[in-house]
Amino acid sequence: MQTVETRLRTETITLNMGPQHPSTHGVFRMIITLDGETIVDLEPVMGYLHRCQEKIGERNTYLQNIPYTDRLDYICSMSNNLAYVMAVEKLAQIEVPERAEYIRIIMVELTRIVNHAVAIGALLNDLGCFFTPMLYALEERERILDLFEMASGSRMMCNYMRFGGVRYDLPPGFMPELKSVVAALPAFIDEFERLLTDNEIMRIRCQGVGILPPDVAVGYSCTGPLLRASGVDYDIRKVDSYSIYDRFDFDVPLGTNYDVYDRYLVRIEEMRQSVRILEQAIEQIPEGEVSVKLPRVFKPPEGDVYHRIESPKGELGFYLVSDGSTNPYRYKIRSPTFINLTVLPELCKGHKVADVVAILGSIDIVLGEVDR
Amino acid sequence: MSREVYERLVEEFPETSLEYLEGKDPAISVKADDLFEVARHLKEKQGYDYLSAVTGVDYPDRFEVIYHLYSMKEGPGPLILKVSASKEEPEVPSLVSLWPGANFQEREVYDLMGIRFAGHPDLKRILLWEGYEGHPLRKDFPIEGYQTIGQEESS
Amino acid sequence: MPFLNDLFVNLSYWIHGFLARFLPLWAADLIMMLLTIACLIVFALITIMFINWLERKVIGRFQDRYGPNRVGPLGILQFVADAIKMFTKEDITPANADRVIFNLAPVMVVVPTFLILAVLPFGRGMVAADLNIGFLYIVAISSLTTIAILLAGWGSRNKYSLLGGMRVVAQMISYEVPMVLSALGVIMLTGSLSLVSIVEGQSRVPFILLQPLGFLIYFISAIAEVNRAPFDLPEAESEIIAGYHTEYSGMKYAMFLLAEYINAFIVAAIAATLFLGGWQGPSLPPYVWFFLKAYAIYFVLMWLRGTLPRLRIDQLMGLAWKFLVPLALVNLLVMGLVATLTQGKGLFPLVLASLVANGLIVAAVVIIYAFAMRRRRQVEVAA
Amino acid sequence: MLGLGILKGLSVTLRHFVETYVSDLKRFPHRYAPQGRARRLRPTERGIFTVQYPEERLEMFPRFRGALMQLTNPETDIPKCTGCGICARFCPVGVIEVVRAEEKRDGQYVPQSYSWDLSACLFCGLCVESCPFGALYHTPEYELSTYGRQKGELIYDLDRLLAWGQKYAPLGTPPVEQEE
Repeated sequence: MQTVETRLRTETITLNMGPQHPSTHGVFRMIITLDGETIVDLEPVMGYLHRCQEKIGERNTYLQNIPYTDRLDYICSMSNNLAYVMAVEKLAQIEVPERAEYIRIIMVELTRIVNHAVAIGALLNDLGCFFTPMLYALEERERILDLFEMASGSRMMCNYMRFGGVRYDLPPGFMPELKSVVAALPAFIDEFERLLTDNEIMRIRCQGVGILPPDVAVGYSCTGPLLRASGVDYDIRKVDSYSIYDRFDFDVPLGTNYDVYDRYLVRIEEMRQSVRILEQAIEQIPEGEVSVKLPRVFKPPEGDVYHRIESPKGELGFYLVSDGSTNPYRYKIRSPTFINLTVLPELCKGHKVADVVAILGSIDIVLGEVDR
Repeated sequence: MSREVYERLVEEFPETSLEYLEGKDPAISVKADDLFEVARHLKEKQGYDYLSAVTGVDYPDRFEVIYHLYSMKEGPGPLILKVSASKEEPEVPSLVSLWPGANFQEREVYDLMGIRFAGHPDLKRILLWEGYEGHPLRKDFPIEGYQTIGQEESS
Repeated sequence: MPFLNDLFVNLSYWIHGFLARFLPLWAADLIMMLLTIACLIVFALITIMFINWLERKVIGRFQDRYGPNRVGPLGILQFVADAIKMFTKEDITPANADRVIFNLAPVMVVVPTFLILAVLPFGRGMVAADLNIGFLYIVAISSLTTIAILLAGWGSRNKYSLLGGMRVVAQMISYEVPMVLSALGVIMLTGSLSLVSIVEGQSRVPFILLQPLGFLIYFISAIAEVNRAPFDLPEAESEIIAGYHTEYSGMKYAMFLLAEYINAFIVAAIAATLFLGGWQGPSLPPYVWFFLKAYAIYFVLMWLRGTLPRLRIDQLMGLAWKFLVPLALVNLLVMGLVATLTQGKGLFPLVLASLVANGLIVAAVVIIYAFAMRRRRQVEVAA
Repeated sequence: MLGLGILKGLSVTLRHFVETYVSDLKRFPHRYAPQGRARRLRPTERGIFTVQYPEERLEMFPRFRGALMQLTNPETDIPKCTGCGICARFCPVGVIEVVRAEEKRDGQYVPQSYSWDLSACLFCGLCVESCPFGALYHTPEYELSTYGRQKGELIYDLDRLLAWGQKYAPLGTPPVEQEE
């Protein structure tokens, strides 16, 4: 029998996505090898926003680094503040007043809501929604940023946490405002879900796309919603509880299908859990001091310390080496999205171009943090 | 936590020189040659399946690479491995074959600190561009750099 | 009201009569033709400006904002600002582009859209050319756009453009099939391809009541045919920047924009003509009815754009070939049966039978879907 | 399933569409907030969310970290600043330059020159936080664009900072402290 060569001879094309591209969330670049529209290979290229923050961190004093942490992940400056401040507190063994702990929790959980809302909005933008979910998310974010501005004086670059507490106590009128915002959050999340969760187009675009099995997720050091959407029950707030998270009652949502859609659902559910934490914190917050007095020239003792928190995007850790002087000897940022990106080529292979942006959106990167 | 693991490790690897370092976060110091075996043992036998961070530090007398390991099941507490590398030819075995997640982190350490990872599948600069001179996080690196942007084409 | 009802028709008669007084008849006819063409072009330009403004305002409202409101009252002069910007922008041709094709494409994309305007019945007697093959003409002419867009994607020598061009060809060719099939139902009922007779055939009842399913199929494929959200893959800005017009700027880009908006309007107008009864309607002048219906459909287009994410290319093709085409064929078959069986029995049996038939088709689809879902679940459980 | 989810989504956007007109009607016949003083839409309110800047503006919170100002001592009418330079040392980016004058005025050190370079400022507020004399504060000023970056434009000297101090803290009490 004669065999006939039926396959056409085809060539792959190399597509350079980024650094200037609408859905790379900044200046991120992917070199994609395409067969038609199917991804054969993908190589992430980053560093376009590299500012060598770690070197700057060695130049600055401990205090001066706080405003720089704001600029890592500029969507969630409060949790960056918290991670760094807690690392230094661990280094210098500073006790934090209880009220300050509560204020920190409130701020960080608000940040989580902001981040997840924006992440979902951005994901939907990548899926081709004409900005509508993004703008609804931004509306809610705006209200929360107003709270941040009220307390810290700045909307995004909050610079609010200090070693041993926070910059200032909550202003008068903050709590009622906070209560009304928190009370309206469930309705906002419900509306968001009504807009998106059952949407058929959203489902067929997200379900079964970018499947990340649990063992792969752990092997690739994935963290945050990405890891939990892969069904790994690992939330640092629970397993390695820091601050006063052990006082709150909340659940850790887990994914069952490990795909983009699960990452969306996990983020939605984490927003609901954050609201729960906020409600409890508002109820329990005590009166009292919000910071401890530290010497103007702050010199922590020698040693090295690593502290990590569950930032909205994943495990945010600071590794500090102190030589006893005013400046850190080594200031290392373990940024969640940079490491989450390691798994991107693995997730994308075999999918279409359109799925790449969806997967990237579901990882939820912020280039300020990836490139540092 | 670290202490127990350390003792178990000493039992398992009697001929390697492990060292227990006290501190705020107790750590275990490992020789570069033994790192891969120790890490594999930790991952496969001790359940430390999660590599959180790879850090390079430039001390006056040595380079040090620090690995923060966690266990997904056991919960809290990092297990910290510290590996020293020489000042002249810093080289450490790569752990990418154990934890693929070490890929970018090792590239970053190589990029900024200049520590080579033997056996890394694709060891090249990640944050800075190819052809950049020097490794910025080294203490002897001048803040203003060896070259300015645009210079590398002409030189 | 009779004066207003036939305002434009009377106007054209009057001008024609006026010209015929001191010109030979053929000259007056020629001038009238040129005048009509000029009117259509001016109308198209006004429409694109208005639609552009309207779309931005409406989508702004969907997103809790005002949309453009800086230039002129309610931002109505925004398009002037945009036009000035477009016309004064540098016209860039990429160094490696195929210059002839690159420059030809924007022209080729605009011409068919203007050609289609010729057969649209804007009101009673308000049609530039009442072709007896009107609908066929529209189908034929609108296919030309495909070639033009492929030229644009190919000529730019940009991989994003090429991807966009490839997507356009695949998408537009696929969706032409269900679009024509669903419109065939209407043509079957009237027995004429002429748009004017189709409108006149709906004097008693608009065809949407007879063929709601046909309308739905037509509407979905028409959105895909003009590359609007949620089927705007060829210019998916989050994936391939701007698709085939990535490399275009200034005037040429404006041409693509013009074609895009006019096409969207034309699709809405044709849907209004085929299924909503065109200019038929009580009390208001016919042309007002026509625009009301066309803009109502256009509003749905904007609404969809403001709400939905976009499909992926393989899902898009799947929707066309695996769902819409079979459904359109079944619909055509059933509608043909219904029309034959109820022939000569008056209006009411026809409407009733059509609705029942449509209901049956929908029920069949739901049942098949439910079965497929159960089957899939069983397969998943087994696996 | 079968398009019902899409309809649900469409109903959400349509609701927003209608509500914007409802909120417009409530404001009718005014287009902008009275005296241009907008306030953020309350969490329970719905409708148009955007603030029509510059016709309307939001009120700044007292703690808002805007441009810097130097306060004057209302009793002695000389700057509270003593030119100690602590703010300059706390500044992470070094945008503040202070030179202390040779001789005292009214028994108090005064700065000879003081310059604040807006172009690199982080607005982190560490200078205000560190000032031991309470001389440096933030204004609610946020429209700081200029056409140049020279002195007098993006680089502020003592006189301009003092002028802002006169404007925003007439009694020498900045808004943050009035709050409590």
